[in-house]
Amino acid sequence: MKKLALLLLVVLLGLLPLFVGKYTLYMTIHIMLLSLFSLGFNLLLGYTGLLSFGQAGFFAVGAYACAKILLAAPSLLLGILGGVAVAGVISLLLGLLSIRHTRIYFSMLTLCFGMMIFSLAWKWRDMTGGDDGLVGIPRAPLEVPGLFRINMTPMENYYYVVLVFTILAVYLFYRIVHSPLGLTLQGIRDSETRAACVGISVRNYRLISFTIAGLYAGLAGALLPPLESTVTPPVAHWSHSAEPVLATLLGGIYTFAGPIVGAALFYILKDIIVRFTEYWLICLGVIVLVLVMGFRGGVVSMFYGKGGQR
Amino acid sequence: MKPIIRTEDLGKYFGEMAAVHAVNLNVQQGLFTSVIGPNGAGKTTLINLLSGYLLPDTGRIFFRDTEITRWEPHRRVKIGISRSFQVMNIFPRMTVFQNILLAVLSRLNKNSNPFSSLKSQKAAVEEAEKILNEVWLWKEKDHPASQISHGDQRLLELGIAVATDPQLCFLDEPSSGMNPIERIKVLELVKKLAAERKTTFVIVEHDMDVVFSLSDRIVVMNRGKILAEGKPDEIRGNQEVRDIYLGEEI
Amino acid sequence: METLAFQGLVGLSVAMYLWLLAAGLTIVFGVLGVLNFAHGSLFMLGAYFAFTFYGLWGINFWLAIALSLLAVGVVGYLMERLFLRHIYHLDHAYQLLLTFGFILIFDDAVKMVWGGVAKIPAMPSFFEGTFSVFGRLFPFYNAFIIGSGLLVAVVLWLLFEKTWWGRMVRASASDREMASAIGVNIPTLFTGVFVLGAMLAALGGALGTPVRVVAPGIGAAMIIQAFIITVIGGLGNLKGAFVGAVIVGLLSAYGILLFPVFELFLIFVTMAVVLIVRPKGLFGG
Amino acid sequence: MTARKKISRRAFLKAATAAGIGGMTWGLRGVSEAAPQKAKPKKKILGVDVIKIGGQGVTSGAHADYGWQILAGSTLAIEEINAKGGVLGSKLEMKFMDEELKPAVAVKNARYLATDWGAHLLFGVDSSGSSMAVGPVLPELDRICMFVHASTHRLTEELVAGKGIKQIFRISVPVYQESILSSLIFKEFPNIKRWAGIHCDYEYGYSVWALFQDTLKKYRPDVEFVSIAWAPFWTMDFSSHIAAVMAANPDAIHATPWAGEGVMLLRQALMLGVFDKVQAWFQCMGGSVDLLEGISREVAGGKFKDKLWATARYIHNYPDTPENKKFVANFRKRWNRLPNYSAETAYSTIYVFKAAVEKTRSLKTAELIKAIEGMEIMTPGGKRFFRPEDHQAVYNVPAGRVVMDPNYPIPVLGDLKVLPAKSYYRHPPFEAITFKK
Repeated sequence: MKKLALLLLVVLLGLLPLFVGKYTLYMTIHIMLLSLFSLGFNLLLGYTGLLSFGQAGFFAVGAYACAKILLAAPSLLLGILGGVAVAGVISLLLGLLSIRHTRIYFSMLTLCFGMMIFSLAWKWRDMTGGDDGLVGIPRAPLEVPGLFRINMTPMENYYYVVLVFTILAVYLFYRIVHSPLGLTLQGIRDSETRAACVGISVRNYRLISFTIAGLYAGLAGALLPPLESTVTPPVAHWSHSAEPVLATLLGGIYTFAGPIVGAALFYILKDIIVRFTEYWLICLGVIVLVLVMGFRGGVVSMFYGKGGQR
Repeated sequence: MKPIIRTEDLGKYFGEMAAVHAVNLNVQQGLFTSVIGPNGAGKTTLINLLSGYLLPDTGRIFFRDTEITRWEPHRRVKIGISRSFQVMNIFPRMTVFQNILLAVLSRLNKNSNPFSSLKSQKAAVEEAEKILNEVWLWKEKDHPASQISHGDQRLLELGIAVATDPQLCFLDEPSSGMNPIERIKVLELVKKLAAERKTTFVIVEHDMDVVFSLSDRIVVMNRGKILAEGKPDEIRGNQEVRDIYLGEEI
Repeated sequence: METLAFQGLVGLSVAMYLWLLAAGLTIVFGVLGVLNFAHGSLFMLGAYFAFTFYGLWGINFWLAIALSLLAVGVVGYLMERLFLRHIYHLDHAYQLLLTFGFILIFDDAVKMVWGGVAKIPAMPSFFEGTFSVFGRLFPFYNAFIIGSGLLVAVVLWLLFEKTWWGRMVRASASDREMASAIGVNIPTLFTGVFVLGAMLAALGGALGTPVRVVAPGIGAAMIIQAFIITVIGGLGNLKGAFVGAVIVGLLSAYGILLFPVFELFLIFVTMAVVLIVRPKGLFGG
Repeated sequence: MTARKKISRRAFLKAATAAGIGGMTWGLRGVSEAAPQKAKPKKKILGVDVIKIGGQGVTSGAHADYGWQILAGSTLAIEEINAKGGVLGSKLEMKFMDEELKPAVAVKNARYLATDWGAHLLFGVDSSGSSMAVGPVLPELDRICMFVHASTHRLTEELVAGKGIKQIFRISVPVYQESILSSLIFKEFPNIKRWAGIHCDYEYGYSVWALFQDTLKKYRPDVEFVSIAWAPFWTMDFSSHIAAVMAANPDAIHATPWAGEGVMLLRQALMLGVFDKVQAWFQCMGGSVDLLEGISREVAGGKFKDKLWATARYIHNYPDTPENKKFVANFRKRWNRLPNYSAETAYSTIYVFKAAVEKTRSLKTAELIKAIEGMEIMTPGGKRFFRPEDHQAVYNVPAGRVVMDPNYPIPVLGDLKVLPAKSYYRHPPFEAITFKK
């Protein structure tokens, strides 16, 4: 039953370009990016119990790295994978500093590190182009020399690339959270001391979780430049870090699908509210208040009744 | 006989207060040892020091011949030291089965496996199920740990503690908050486990009857120091011990 | 030499705004254990109220400031009573998220009330003019800001060290159960502390109005600095907040003078270094 | 001044509703439309009832006034044109969105307007970053975008002249204005030898400061640039910056912070007694209405001692032509405020579009591009000529002292220094500007 629904969804997404306009397609891509971004974020919050407010930093690293590569060597695959890799390395390094702290300290640290990356993107002009950012990034063809070469200029084609990456990443994520590693992280979330006293090195596993989250943020980021053909510092700003937080909260922290559903809701809500009022922030704020005060389970768990891990 | 764990004038001080002071403890392999003493005697602090939950201010700790004074808890678990907590400490959001499984996986060093599904961890699953039976939680298997009865939660914690297959296991008031019947049940279980698994148990317990019936050896603490140490009979006969328990029937 | 001294003096006056902001943030965290993400927004509200009372309605400057403190105090009271109070038992994440929600709301709310265009109230005449220090001209107003900052520091010290209330607060900060055991009314105390924190933020904002502009988002722009300061000084530590604020203020002042290119970055580097050397901050336990 | 702002605001809201700017009545953010009057045109040369024009600018945050001015200017033009029966029988319709100074948002807006709402023509964009992000997307969208404020030289020099993105046009003068023009003016002041800069810590500030130094050095080898302070976005307090540059005892100061930040900078400079020390202070976009409003109190009080200079991309008291007089009068009548440069550039943009469409009698992007390339058109800001090489409009704006003028409620630029536009524009082929920070 559940499998069938999933299959249906995938097919639907696969056929989408046939019956929607460019703009809807464009928004769908953005929803997929935010989903990846939020999934990674929720590995930290929902599965490891760490609230990071600096994920945009790693998103930005992925985006800038990918952009740099595409500008140097126009190969989509190279750009995306390269972006992910760099983001992974950076998150590993900053992770070493951050995971020594927990709870609120961790949140503030990640926030500050994120802003550090932001000011770096702003300042290191030779590398990042300053506030004008990197412009004219080509949507390079998807190419494996000697094997195949697909032109990416029409957005439909790129849409499929993003879709494939998303499906793979989501499947991978599912495996991770349902593996011994996933169980271990949940153990740390539930009781740090207990976890330590069954022989788990809490720090190491926090670091692993942090790095994976960074990789997912990096992937989301790396998929952006080919779409927009520009990268600018705001992608690293903390207000961008807040998006996965809101999406996850919206969808449900302790559910697998929460961040994905939340991401979709977040964009749809925003896009709709923005058309009717300039005050969409206040609406968002009220939604956050209501969720925190009343519906901590998030949307998804409402369907499940109790928001258990699924 | 060789001590399984041994301390040299161990000390832990909170400001002025000496929680543990100049403690030279010797726990013999295979002897069921109880630590007793009035509230605030430093029993829990001692266990926290031995399990690495706290770091001592003075002194050294040896597990067999290795010094482990400043080891982190998870390393001590790896060489065979395990513990339960006085205040309930389980994984509330996970199912009872997962609680045990996690501990077993950790023992088999399988935690970091990121892709294989839990079911595919045959060895771990079997062992976890075995333990579930040993601690009488089979029927609760798939309930979230936070939903089962308090008594069962204590059993679960015991299960987690032994799931790492320790040589030495500290139990901090394993029967706290239980009614007399449950209490007997749990301590019987502990004894059974000790026999079957060849695990050396060190427990902190208030119920004197249980302590004296169960223990091969008793350590009496008071004001952070070891007051007396010996076989149950010796302790019964000890005047100082009687004094601190204000002639309470022991 | 004189240049450095003068630059330091200017940096100090900038630091005082940061200090007023960080003080409330750190007190609230120290006692309630809540990191108020919306603290910067309270700073902004303070500025807007001060602008309204003083700039729009022409109320006497001092009275206007007092009133804006009062107004923001009320806002803080409502925030604590209606929302925060009900989620103390929850994980920190939820408290951070709740206060984050308030940032969004406050930013848009001020736009609704005062519009998106920056507001520029006049400087009270009695503050105009400068006096000469280190052979340079220094504004009376900056001197006044430094004075008020130090005054607040002293008052807070007295409040927490010398008064019964302060002792109660410290007691409940170190151990809630113990405090309530000895008969402290924790809920009321918490409300009081939160209101105090809100008022401190408002004071910072209000004192800024005559020389700065009041616009939506100035709060969010400040909060990151406040965070950095508290991280450097040690979360929940008042002395740390003061030292941290001074460090950040001077760093940016001297940064602008000596290495204009890296000014922004210096502060982050400092923070990182402090964290590596003292993970809990300079004065953090 | 705040009082005036409130009036103008209320007036605007009234007017906005009148013009059917439904979404706008609750302020300026989000979407707005200047819907056409009902009267249906008989013959349709263009094959459409309405020509859809998508605009965007910052209508929120500290720089909201710029977006408001763009909206107000374009709305006025559209109302005038529709009142006269529209363009070739088709009425004009506009949707206006907030770019939030965020490039990503600007791109999203552009995509929405072009592909979803169905705009035939695009215009607007305040921030340089946003313009550099929108520009490269235009070919894919197959739409023209007329940039009315974004001032980075890179938009026209790199993207049009360099990369050949023909869909980009700019009706406002870029950084040449404040940098090169100011240096040409101040080379005539022999006793100003020591210059200091307080500049925005982003591309805008960098390029202005670099161009200013390069040009001035050419004519005046004797001047020194004694110190520079960089101020990032959201600088709340410029005291440290001012103190830092004043430590070098400059004769004059060159500054870029704009809008609210510009006002704050000038007020804090007054506090620190800067105007007792320096001979001149050049506030690059000081000719902008919002800034003039912000400092009118101080100007009236003579606090700046006539040492404050400024320019803008258009100033309401220049040129002295009937077109400009008519525009300013209508604008004040319509909005009860003086037009800022972004209002004039937006207003003129609509008329450029009108001219182009009437010339080609079609809405095909390729043809419209040809029509605008090399176009000469009379606008309130004077005669504009669109250079084919870089699609940059060439027209003339002077710089001058900030002074009070009985004819206006707020300060104006007086003692105007008028130089031919050619003399202070950069000309193709362009070589990149090298920044020395």
